[in-house]
Amino acid sequence: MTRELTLSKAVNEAIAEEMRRDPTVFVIGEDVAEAGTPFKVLAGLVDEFGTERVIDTPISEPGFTGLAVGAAMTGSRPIVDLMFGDFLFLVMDQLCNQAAKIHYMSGGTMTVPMVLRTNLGATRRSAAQHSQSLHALVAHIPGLKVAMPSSAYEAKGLLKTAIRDDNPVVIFEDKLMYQDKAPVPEEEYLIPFGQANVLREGRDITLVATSSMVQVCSKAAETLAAEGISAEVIDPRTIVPLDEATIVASVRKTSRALVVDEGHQSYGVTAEIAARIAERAFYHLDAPVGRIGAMDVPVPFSPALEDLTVPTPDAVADRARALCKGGWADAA
Amino acid sequence: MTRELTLSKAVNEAIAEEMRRDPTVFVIGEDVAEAGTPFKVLAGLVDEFGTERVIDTPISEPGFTGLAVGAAMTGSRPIVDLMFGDFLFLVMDQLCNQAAKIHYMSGGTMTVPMVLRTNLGATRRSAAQHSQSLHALVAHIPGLKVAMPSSAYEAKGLLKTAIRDDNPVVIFEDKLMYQDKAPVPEEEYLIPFGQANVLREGRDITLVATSSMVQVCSKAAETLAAEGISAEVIDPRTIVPLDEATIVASVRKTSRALVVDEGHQSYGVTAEIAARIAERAFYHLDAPVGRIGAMDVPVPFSPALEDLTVPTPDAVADRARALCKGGWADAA
Amino acid sequence: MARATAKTNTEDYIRMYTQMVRIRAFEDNANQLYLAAKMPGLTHMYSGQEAVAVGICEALEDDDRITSTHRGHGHCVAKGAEFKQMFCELLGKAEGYCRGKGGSMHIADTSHGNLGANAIVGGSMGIATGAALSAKLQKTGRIAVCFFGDGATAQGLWYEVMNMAALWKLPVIYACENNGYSEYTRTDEIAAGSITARAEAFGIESFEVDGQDVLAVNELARGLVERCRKGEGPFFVNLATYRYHGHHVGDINRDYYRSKDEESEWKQHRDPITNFGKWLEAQNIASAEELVGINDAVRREAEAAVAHAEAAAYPDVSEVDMHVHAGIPHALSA
Amino acid sequence: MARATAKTNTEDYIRMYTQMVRIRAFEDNANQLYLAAKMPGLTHMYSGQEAVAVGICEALEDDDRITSTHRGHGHCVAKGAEFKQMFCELLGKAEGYCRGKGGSMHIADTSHGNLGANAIVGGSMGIATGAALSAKLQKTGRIAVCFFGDGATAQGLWYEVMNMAALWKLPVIYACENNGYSEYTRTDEIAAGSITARAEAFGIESFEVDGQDVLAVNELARGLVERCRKGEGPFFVNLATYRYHGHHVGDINRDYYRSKDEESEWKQHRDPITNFGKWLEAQNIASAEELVGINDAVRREAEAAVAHAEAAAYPDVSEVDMHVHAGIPHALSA
Ligand SMILES: Cc1ncc(C[n+]2csc(CCOP(=O)(O)OP(=O)(O)O)c2C)c(N)n1
Ligand SMILES: Cc1ncc(C[n+]2csc(CCOP(=O)(O)OP(=O)(O)O)c2C)c(N)n1
Ligand SMILES: [Mg+2]
Ligand SMILES: [Mg+2]
Repeated sequence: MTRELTLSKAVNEAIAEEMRRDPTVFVIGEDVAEAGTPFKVLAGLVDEFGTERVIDTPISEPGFTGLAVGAAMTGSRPIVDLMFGDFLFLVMDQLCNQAAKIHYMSGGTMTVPMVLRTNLGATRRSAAQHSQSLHALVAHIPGLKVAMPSSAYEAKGLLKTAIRDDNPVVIFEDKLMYQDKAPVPEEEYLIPFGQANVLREGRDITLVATSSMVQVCSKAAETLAAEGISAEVIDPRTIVPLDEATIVASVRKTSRALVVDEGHQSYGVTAEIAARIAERAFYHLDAPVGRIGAMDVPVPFSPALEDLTVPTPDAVADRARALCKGGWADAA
Repeated sequence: MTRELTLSKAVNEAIAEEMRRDPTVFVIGEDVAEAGTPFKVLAGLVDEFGTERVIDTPISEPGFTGLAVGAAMTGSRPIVDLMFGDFLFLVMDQLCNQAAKIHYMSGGTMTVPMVLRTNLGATRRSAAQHSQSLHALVAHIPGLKVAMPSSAYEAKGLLKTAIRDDNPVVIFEDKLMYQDKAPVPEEEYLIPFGQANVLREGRDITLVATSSMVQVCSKAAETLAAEGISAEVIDPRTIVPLDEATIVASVRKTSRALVVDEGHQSYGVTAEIAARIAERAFYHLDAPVGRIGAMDVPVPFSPALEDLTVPTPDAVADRARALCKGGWADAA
Repeated sequence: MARATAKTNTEDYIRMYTQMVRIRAFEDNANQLYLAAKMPGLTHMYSGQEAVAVGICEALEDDDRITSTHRGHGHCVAKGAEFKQMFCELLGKAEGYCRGKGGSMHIADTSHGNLGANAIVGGSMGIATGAALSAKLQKTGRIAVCFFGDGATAQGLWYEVMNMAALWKLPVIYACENNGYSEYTRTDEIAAGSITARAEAFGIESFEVDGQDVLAVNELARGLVERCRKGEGPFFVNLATYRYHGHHVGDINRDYYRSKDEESEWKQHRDPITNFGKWLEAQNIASAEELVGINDAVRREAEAAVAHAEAAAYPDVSEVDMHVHAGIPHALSA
Repeated sequence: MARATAKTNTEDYIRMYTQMVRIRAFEDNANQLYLAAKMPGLTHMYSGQEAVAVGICEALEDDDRITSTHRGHGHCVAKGAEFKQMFCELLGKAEGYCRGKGGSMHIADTSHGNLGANAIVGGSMGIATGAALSAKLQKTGRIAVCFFGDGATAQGLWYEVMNMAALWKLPVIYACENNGYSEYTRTDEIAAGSITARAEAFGIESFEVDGQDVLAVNELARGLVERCRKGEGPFFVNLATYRYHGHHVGDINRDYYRSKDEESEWKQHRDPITNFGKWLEAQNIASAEELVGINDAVRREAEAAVAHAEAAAYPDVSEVDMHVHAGIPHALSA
């Protein structure tokens, strides 16, 4: 049985199901209980699980992330709610110096099974400190896993997997998609990490897209299809671990690739994926690997500017078209 | 007139000269005054400039970095001493949410002319929390500049430029090179940002190397030369801004490239540089762009393991050889 | 004390009253713009807390520095900003104080020493303290005031910077606008012990004051500002106040965390503007008509500024990559 | 009090004495290994502070949790670790507690509840508090002790976690080993006000105790541990102590920040082992010969462990990418 659920509700269900299944799972963060977070994603959880397992904290992101690390090391499975992805900068020490390294530093004697749920995405007119997509930073740190759901279905399945994983997992929800609906089965399901999803098969070009960019690329693929360009769309689902095999196999087939991600372009996720494709599909490429990230500027408040900074379906289609038609030569 | 100076002394001179020139420059950090830092890099500065301008702080990295941001916004030019690069995780909010964005968010009405001096580099047996090379993280954040000196000469010239820059600059010194000597002119000089240094010209392959990896690649180039492989070695000097033009021009000439950096390989600096080369020199490449970063593992303490995690001259030479001789085909 | 010297300070009192009215008017208009879907994004109303910003900023010189918060319009007005550039900023227009790049949560006005609102709770505590350090090092004689909310006292950064401010006797005043709430939670549920005692534990002289009484706030602030300039800082002030609206403009149904009774109690009996107006009348400093005259003038000023801002131009698309780096006109072509 | 009950606790006393001697012996050997260039990296000696670790850990159950610091060998020994695995870890050998991956600054011994040393000053404050939260949520009855230095109180994290510990009455004891120095700086030059008052400001019951007096420490700790288990925590304890060596083993010329006189004053008159030994003799709990016997046995144990560790094997190179992720045998082939 499948119903349509919003991404917000899918996340809520994933947490509720896992909390029912496993009494060591708890939620911790700011205004997660009665308020159910500003996005209302957690609405109602406190009614079922009480304030002992849905814990409102002071405005102390490093502090409660640190508590989660310690709790995870000692028999609990905390889910940290970090209200905005931009606040990652506040918790980097606890996440990257502590959580990410403890299993390794202890020679495997300790584990840190925690989930840090946060979000990404611009164009909400929230300006430079509430609009960032910072997943590249945590993807660079060994010991973390990084999941990037692209729909309600993905969000539920990936989050459940994250909660059961014995490692620290950072999961980025697209805050602009919280109200977007998608079919979600009533039956339980998990989505394994490290297995990309081929959303659409194609022959001419591979579009690799994360999170918010999956919809953008799917739209672009439709536009392109109408023009006779057949694009394959791949969602890696997790960027750590990354399903390089599926991506590379696709590009060897299509011989062209464009990587699209909402993080800043420079030193971001598109670079890693493009570099791997360019290396491993070198023989097969008919055009350079294209990439489109967010503009390398802080996110501006003004709507007149903000919309320019993120990849759009038109920009993706334009670039894909150029790559397919040889217009890429200007790149050289 | 040129003498030999250690990198440590070159840094010390750069700061002393700029403090003499500009009374608004000051140094702030832990044990920077009488102790002159644990690495003794700042030894003697307090004698000349006093504790008002060489300021010992409590162990409060976020706090004193925040103070530096505020001081920089109001007429001072602080140089923050961050004892280990690993502590960047503690100051990310002040550096990336505040310092990096203030000029932009204020529409250009405020500037943050501060320098954050820190370090990188493993193999000191300092384990996972004192050995990281985290420059990729700050390179991803628009608004910062990122300098990576590769010798005493570079360290002095780049640091002086950093201190005079009106933007927040993060400069990474290789802590293993503090006692390494190089010729440094007595006369004043600056090294402009965004202009790569071609250390060695070559025909067969371009080695792009940052910081600690410049020596590694130079050694590899010598080995290769003895075998008849002519390698060009390029040090970008600053990774933001990045002198893409010089790098791309070199690869178009040599038709092969290997990018080497001591940060973790995945989602790191090698990815960005490799992706740009693969795109802009696509037509000219005779082999895929290779890259070698540090292993994607937390840095282990044991000497038996730690040495395996960083790129070595042998590893670079092996890979370059393979790229030149077509052995790269196994990559596919 | 302040009351005793009342008659001699007519001009000051009228300016304080006017500034409080200006903040209220600014917020009422901003709220309307938001409800009419003319304002993009997210905004937090300062209404109810006017006596804090005005009482303190009226004790400062124009070139003293302040840092502000996500609830920052009040500080901006109180420190001397113009309505036009403020509304332009809120609407993302090129004439805004930050050319539309900052918006409500990052509005800054360097022409009057406002180093900016901050969307990271507690995020400006280092900046304010650093401005004080700069003032001390460069011997400018300036002081810095760091405004923040009760909820922000949970951020570790505050303790780090208080320690340094106390050690180095920096000319900074930490002003905690204690409105009782952090978003949708009563702050006493998330703050253990005593906030004032926390500052005192660092050896910082601390004060608690009624944040609805602009004269009390101003008198305390004037004394502390003077002492700060003499090198006797830092200080901490805990100001009891109240926000009239929801946490942000969209926070309408808030019964689950805050009662209507409580809200109307504050609005009816503790409104800083009403009460100060009554006092001005009782002291014969201003007549009821004069106050109405002020209110009307402010209302007209605000309406004109809104109209101006609505008609004003957005920044040109070419501005998107300007101001990334000082000294580089356009980042992406650099 | 403790002294009154002395005769009935002979076993406890002898164990406390032995554990302090074991820590001292461990450090003396570690120091020698370092000076002989046999130990890689960087290490910080616990010598002088033994009464703190032992006094507190002897009040704990084996499955209670502690978190430790960069100066962590003492905590590790006191919580029950074996010399062999410890020396192996310090030398980066595969038999070490962390298979050589952690080293001195990250040594952890989960078999006795030691959640690990930490090379980030203050870095384990969240972990300890989280372990207490876990204990409370899972109703295990365990408590957690967070060891840290006086210098670490400058980290904002401490204030954040104290606030939560106090609000939620978590079973955690914050034990500040106040040895007067942070690296090469007197802590009173970088700590304003009162460290104890800072904890008290969060409503946390706080204590100051002579950290050189193992009985005083142990008595206080036993009381607080019991109260923690009853849900009366958290607590803060400020323990006055002293480190005998430099900040780290290479910190030899330290006259510029600490006088030789001060060092010898502590070593001669306030040594926790000597003084406790004298007391044991005075109380007829142990004779001088018995104490010498203990010392000798410990010395032999340490030497044997060092010899074992020196001969032990390094981890196989294939271990380099093990333990990056739990459940993935080798990260790089994943
Ligand atoms: C670091 C950080 N955490 C959380 C938030 C979300 N947030 C915005 S305002 C706020 C409450 C702040 O409360 P307080 O400091 O009392 O200020 P008030 O809103 O009452 O004026 C929160 C949690 C944020 N913006 N920054
Ligand atoms: C976050 C961080 N900042 C700085 C350091 C460098 N450092 C190591 S130990 C130390 C001093 C710690 O002093 P204290 O907490 O009193 O402990 P003690 O060394 O006296 O035992 C410093 C500054 C560090 N390891 N971590
Ligand atoms: Mg508040
Ligand atoms: Mg100390």
